[in-house]
Amino acid sequence: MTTSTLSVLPLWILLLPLFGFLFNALAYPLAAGGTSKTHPGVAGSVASLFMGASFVLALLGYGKILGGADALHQPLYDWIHFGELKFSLALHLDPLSSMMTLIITGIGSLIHIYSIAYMSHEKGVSRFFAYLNLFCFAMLFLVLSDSLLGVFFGWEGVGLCSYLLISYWYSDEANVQAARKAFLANRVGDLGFVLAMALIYTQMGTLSFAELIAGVSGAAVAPWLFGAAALLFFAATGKSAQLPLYVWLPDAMAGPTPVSALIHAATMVTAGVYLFVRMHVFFELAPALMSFVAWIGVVTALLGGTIALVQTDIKKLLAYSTVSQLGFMFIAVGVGAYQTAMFHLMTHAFFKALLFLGAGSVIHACDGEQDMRKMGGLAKALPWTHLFMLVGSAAIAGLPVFSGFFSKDEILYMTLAQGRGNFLLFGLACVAAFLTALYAIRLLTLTFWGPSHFKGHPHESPLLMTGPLFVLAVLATFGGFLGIPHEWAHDAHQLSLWLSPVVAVTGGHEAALSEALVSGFAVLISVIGLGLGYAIFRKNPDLKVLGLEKLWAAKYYLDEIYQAVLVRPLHALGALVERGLEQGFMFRLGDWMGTGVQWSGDRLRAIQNGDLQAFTLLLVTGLVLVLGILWTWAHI
Amino acid sequence: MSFQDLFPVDSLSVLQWQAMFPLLVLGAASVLGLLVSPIPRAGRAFAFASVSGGALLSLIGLSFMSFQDPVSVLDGVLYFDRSSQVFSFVILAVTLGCCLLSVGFDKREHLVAELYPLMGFSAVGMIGLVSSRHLMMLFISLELMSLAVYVLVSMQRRSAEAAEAGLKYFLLGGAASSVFLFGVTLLYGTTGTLELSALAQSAQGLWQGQVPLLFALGLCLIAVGFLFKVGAFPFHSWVPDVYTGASTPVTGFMISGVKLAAVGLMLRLGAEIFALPGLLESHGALSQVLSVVTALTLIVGSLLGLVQNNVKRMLAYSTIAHTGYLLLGFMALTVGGQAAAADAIASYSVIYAVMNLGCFAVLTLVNPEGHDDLMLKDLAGLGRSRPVLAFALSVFLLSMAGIPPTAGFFGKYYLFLSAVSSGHIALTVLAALASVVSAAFYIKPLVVMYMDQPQDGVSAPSPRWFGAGLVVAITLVLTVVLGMLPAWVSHLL
Amino acid sequence: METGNVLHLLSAYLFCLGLLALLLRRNTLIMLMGIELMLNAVNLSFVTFSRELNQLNGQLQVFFVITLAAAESAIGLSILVNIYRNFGSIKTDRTTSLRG
Amino acid sequence: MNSLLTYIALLPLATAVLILLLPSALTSISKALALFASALVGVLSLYLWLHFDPQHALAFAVKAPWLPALGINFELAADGLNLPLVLLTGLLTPLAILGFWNHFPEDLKAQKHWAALLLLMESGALGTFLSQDLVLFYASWELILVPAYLLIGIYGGEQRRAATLQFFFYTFAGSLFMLVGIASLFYLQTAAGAEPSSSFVALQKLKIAFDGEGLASLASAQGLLFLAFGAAFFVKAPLLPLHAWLPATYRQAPGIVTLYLAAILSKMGTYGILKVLIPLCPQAVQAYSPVLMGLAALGIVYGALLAIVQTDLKSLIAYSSLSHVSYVLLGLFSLTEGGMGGALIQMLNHGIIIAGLFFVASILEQRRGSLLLKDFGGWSQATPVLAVCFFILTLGAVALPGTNGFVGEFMILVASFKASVGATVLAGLGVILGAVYMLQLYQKTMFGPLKEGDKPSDASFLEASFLTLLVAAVIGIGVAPQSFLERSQEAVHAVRSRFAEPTSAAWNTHSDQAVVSKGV
Repeated sequence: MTTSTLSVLPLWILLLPLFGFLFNALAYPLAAGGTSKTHPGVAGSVASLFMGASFVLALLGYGKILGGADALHQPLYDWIHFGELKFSLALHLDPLSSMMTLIITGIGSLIHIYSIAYMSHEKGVSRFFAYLNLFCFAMLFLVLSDSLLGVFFGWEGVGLCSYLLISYWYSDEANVQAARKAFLANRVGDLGFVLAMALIYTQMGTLSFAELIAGVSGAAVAPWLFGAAALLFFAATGKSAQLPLYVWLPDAMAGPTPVSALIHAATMVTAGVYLFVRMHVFFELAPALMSFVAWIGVVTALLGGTIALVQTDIKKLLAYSTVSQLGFMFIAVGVGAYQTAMFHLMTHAFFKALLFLGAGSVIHACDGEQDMRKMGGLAKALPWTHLFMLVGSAAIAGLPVFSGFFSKDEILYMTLAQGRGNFLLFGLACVAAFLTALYAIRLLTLTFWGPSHFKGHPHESPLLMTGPLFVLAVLATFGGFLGIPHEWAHDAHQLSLWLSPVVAVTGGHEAALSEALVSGFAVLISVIGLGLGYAIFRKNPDLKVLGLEKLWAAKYYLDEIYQAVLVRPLHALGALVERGLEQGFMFRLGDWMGTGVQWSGDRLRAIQNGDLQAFTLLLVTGLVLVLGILWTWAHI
Repeated sequence: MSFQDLFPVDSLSVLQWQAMFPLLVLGAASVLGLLVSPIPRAGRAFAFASVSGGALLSLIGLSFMSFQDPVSVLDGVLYFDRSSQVFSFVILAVTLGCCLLSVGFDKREHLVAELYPLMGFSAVGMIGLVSSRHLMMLFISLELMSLAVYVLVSMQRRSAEAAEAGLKYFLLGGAASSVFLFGVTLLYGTTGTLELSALAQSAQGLWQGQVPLLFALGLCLIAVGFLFKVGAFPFHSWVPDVYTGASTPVTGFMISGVKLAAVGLMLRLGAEIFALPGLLESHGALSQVLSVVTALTLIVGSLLGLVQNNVKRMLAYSTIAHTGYLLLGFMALTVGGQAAAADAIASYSVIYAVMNLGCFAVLTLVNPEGHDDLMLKDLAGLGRSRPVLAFALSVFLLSMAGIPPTAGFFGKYYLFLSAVSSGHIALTVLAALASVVSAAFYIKPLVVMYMDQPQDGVSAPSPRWFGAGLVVAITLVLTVVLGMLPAWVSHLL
Repeated sequence: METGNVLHLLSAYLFCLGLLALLLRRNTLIMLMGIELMLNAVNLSFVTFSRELNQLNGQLQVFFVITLAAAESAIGLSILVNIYRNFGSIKTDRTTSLRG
Repeated sequence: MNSLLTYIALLPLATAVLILLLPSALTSISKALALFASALVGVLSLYLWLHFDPQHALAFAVKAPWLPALGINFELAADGLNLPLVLLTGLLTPLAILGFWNHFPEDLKAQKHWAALLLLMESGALGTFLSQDLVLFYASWELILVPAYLLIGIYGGEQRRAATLQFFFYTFAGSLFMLVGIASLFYLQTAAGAEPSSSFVALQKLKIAFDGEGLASLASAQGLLFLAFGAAFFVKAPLLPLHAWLPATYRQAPGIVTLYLAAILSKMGTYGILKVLIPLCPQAVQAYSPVLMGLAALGIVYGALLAIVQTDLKSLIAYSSLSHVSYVLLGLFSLTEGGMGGALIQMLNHGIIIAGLFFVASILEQRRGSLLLKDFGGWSQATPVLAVCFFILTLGAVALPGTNGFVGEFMILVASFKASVGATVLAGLGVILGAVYMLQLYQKTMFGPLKEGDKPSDASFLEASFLTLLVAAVIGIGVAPQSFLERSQEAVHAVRSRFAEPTSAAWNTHSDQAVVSKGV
């Protein structure tokens, strides 16, 4: 077990966003006399300040670990210590969580700065920044805690913040429904998480990662391990929007764009991947499940990609692209390339945040318009945004030099190199990559190139928005160099060096094709995709692919299926139980007993008819009966 | 010729005179009351004064006596022991209460002044009933008590219901007491003695295992006698009609006084004869009959009470239900062989008397003018018009239902205790169910008093009779205090 | 059957007659007589038992019973008069207003 | 033998009698008097809470002979089991009176009744929690029946008549069977030759026979006792089939009475199970625990399902209360130390949350005059304080980590997972349904567009202070529950050690029903 030095650093990284939340939620509104009087500038800058400070501390932590400390540990307190249940919370900053904290606080600060401008015309914005800070606190808690229980605290915390932020404009019923859908989908997943924890605790008696991994590493493959792993995967599909439970992510676009950028692109949705990578030793013991995970990943990637192709709303397109890219990450996890998954997670965070913020600035420019068909020809009006979107699209499509090229190709390579990978998986992944290129170019052609359908006169976003875009663009372009494949240069893959103490590279065997060949093939696919896409979408936005587009537009009818299979029967059952059992039987149970007793009372009343002779008759019969019994008794 | 040889009776010891003091004083006071009551105008007051004074005097006298070792007069005809003292004490208190109760009511309802002396005579009969071990003396006291009450019931000349109630009570009472008497002769015939303890010894000597038929027959007939007086199932039909027909103070007197004396008789006979070892156990059939009677009394009492809307008739059925609980204790005493059950019966009957007396004191104050019966709807809105009375009535009703802070709960718990200890689990569960059903009609007046609006009809101007108010106050305090500190009323015997 | 048993049978028989009178006849006067008959049957059985036990005690009780029977009939008759005044007849089929 | 506990238990009763006897001129102070008395009891219970040391089994014991002949005495003591509940009752009553200050009826006589009857109920609840003698337990158990009956019957909603009758009979019938149970315990003691005494300590020494298989075991002594005591506790809690009285009573009762019924009086049922039923019939409870856990889990789903389809505020919260109480029952019947500890703290948590929810419901009812969900909407802009507090209470009800609801839920889920997997999974489903109806409730009232011309006034200072205290408790216990748990550690361990080896679930994932090996 790596030696960990006690340090208060992780605690401060965690608490700063919390102080930001307290300031914006309580201190500032109370001082200003109600949230409506809070000024976005003040709230925004204070929030960004706290995020920036937390980012600096994260850098410090990174430096410390780089400087030789294996991990920074900070025990918090015994949460519950009762009978056989012992749970305690502690923070643990190791290379993996340090990387995640850097992403969260780094991109988080950029998005905070961006939001100051983006939300400037809203009133009562301190509530928005309070929720954003609370979200970062919860996400940091998720990545920093050293036990499954701590992760679960963060897990549900981020679910809560995503609910609050999606329904930020709660006066509009649609946002509220979308938020509820997101929260419930997450809750379904979280039930899996709780049951997994219960199962693991029943078997292992602990939830802390260190003890779990130590206890499990030697053990043989036990059936309960498969159960626990399956439940955790079910939870991950809920949080990271994979096949069964991904339906909430597209609707989550109802929230403000910075929210989509931070939560539904960069950080929260990656929690599932992080969980798998954090407990990869545990999951390795359930190989059958891992190949299933890979397959779920590739199917989701294809599904996301196809639906994105027919989306008209710019944010929905990016949302489905996120679903697809997450699918890629799960392919990497499924085949066992955990470091590659983390690498793609990082690069995806950069370019997807960039794309979302770019889309945000487009929407901001077209004062709220989100339908791409109504845009077009904005390149001239928004030069900087156009440039940054170009960089983002290039990165997502995987053109050489850009970060997407390195991480996605490594995944494609790993589908062959890793034990559980196979050609079919590789082939489908390539198709997904092709789709990625297609929808990337669709976005560009529809919004920036081609005839301009936009009535108003768009104006370039202020520096506060373009600044963060610039930083993200730089990261998106040069982020890839952190993970240059091994063959190309001696210990070039900085990231795997960085992660190796925590995430061991599982046994890869010699792939049929070399990595260079695979990446060349991948570049070929994306170039063809971009060209083809440009050719198609230049003429008309609606894609005609032998009738499939209707299926895709209807999102494979998944929403309707869930409605029919889950929601409506639930309400029907409830109504049935209410009418049938509750009103029909339970409530009237009391009345039935009452009337039953009343009825027998009336019957008995008949013998009390007030006639003297009847009374004496009763008396005499009583007497005769007793004497009869006595007589028979005496003579038997 | 001295007095001695004219009436060669051996003079009584001072202790014996002392023991008979309550009987004599009350008897004399009642006779005096009878003499003064025809005086015009002041007759009523004098009669009340003399009878209640006599009752008070004997009450005080009785409380100073202590009967650690019982005093017997004429070897058993009058036998004063701890239980007779307790029962006589409560009887005297009840009589005093009923006299106080009737002041004012009798003038308004034009009851004759002889109401008080008759209550006095009946009380003398009751005391005789509870403090004698001689079968004939028991019969005589029973008759003395009943005859006085027959007249009390049919006293209201102009009301047809009172006359009818009197007739029913008289005829059925007469039949029952002659059956009782026939039982007495049979017991006398088989054992040759009328004194209970001697009878018990010779009875045990008689049978070595086989109870002679005539003796068992005599027992059954006697059982019919006191079961009638107590109001058990086959012999209960008179209870609702007579209690509704009679005027409210008289019903109060019957419900607490007469019932109490009857229970005293039942307890005396039960302890002396029925609990003889080997009697009821060997007689499987007889004990089965007794449990059937108890069960049916419980069921009739609670079920029929539910469907009434005349308050007095409802309370009549509630007393039948209470008889059921008492019979449960009697079963424990006789069949179950639980000596402690006697104490449970005693304390339950004392609490029962207090509850019912209080209840009827309130009803007297609330009873509408003339003799039409008090219906449930007449109580509407009492909660607001006369809050104290409504509160008192609620406490008495809740105590009858057996809700804890009141004495009724403790009485019921004590009875359940002895019943379960004697192994009658099924009967106790039935008693529990019966008390749930009877709770249903006990809270009916509560619902009406507190939750209904008084109907628009002018509600009778509520009389301010001091006597009845005093009785309500005392019984209310007693019910609550005995509920809080039941130690006072447990282990009386 | 010695005389004792015969007399017992006779008293039981008289007792049942009285009871039947109470049961069958609706006229309250006859019912009153029924009760008196039952009491006298009891006297008879008292006397026979005291003769069998050759004790005087039994016969002594007869006097008590007789006096009580007298008192009872006095009160019974006065109730009868009361019934007649209220109901105009002494038949029990009229006296059923108290019921339920 | 200091008399702290006597003051706590009997002060409300004394003040209630005092208020009833107030001359008509002084009735105006009855509300203030009630607040003062309950606040005093609150302070005392806080003092008791702080000075309770877990090692000392029965702290602050008070014992006075009540009926020595039958071995009944007035015995009060604070132990690990009743401490949280005494604190809940002590603190919640004054706060409820404070919060409902202007929800009391206007006319003074009615105020007098409300104040007196409420204090009577508080005394009944405190007496039940504190008493260590079975007959005193029964007496205080019954004490709450009449005040609750009168309050609902006189001051309730329109169809209050049927609701009050049902409430009265379910509770009274149940408790009468308990009376027969107590009587038979007395008999068993005398039969076993022990000197009869109805104090818990003596009763627990009693060896009660339990034999027979399956349904036949119900006929054995312990089986019958289980039925007798179960009748009273399962009606009060309520356990699933015996809950018919709950929705109607909660809907018809006036605001503060519903709060009291749901927050405190239902805890008497669950506390009774932990304090009386499990220690007295350990083998019976152990034998029937799978069935009971099934019923409890079913109750969770049943309550949640019905809550989803309700159209008015109070019945929705009533069914949610049924669902949450079934959760506590699941913990109790898991017969594991963690489960019972989780159930105990969940009783406290549920009391806090349901009190908050019903308080919000009566605020909404008072402002809008109706309880139907469709009459509300978008109140979040108009009443921010109410909206925020209501939201945190909803989170507590949904058992979000960091709130007190999660503490109990997590302990119960983990502990009962070992006892029976099927019941735990069903309970988990119930939690999801819980999120469905709680969010539906919150959104229908607080989110969405504000109806035109609808200007609800925000929570007044009193209401806001009550709500903020509840919210503080929700988050406080959620973040640091250990201070509450360690006090009951010993007591729950003692209850747990009453029966032998626990139902050791021979574990394998595939068999959904864990193999329950007969604990001998």
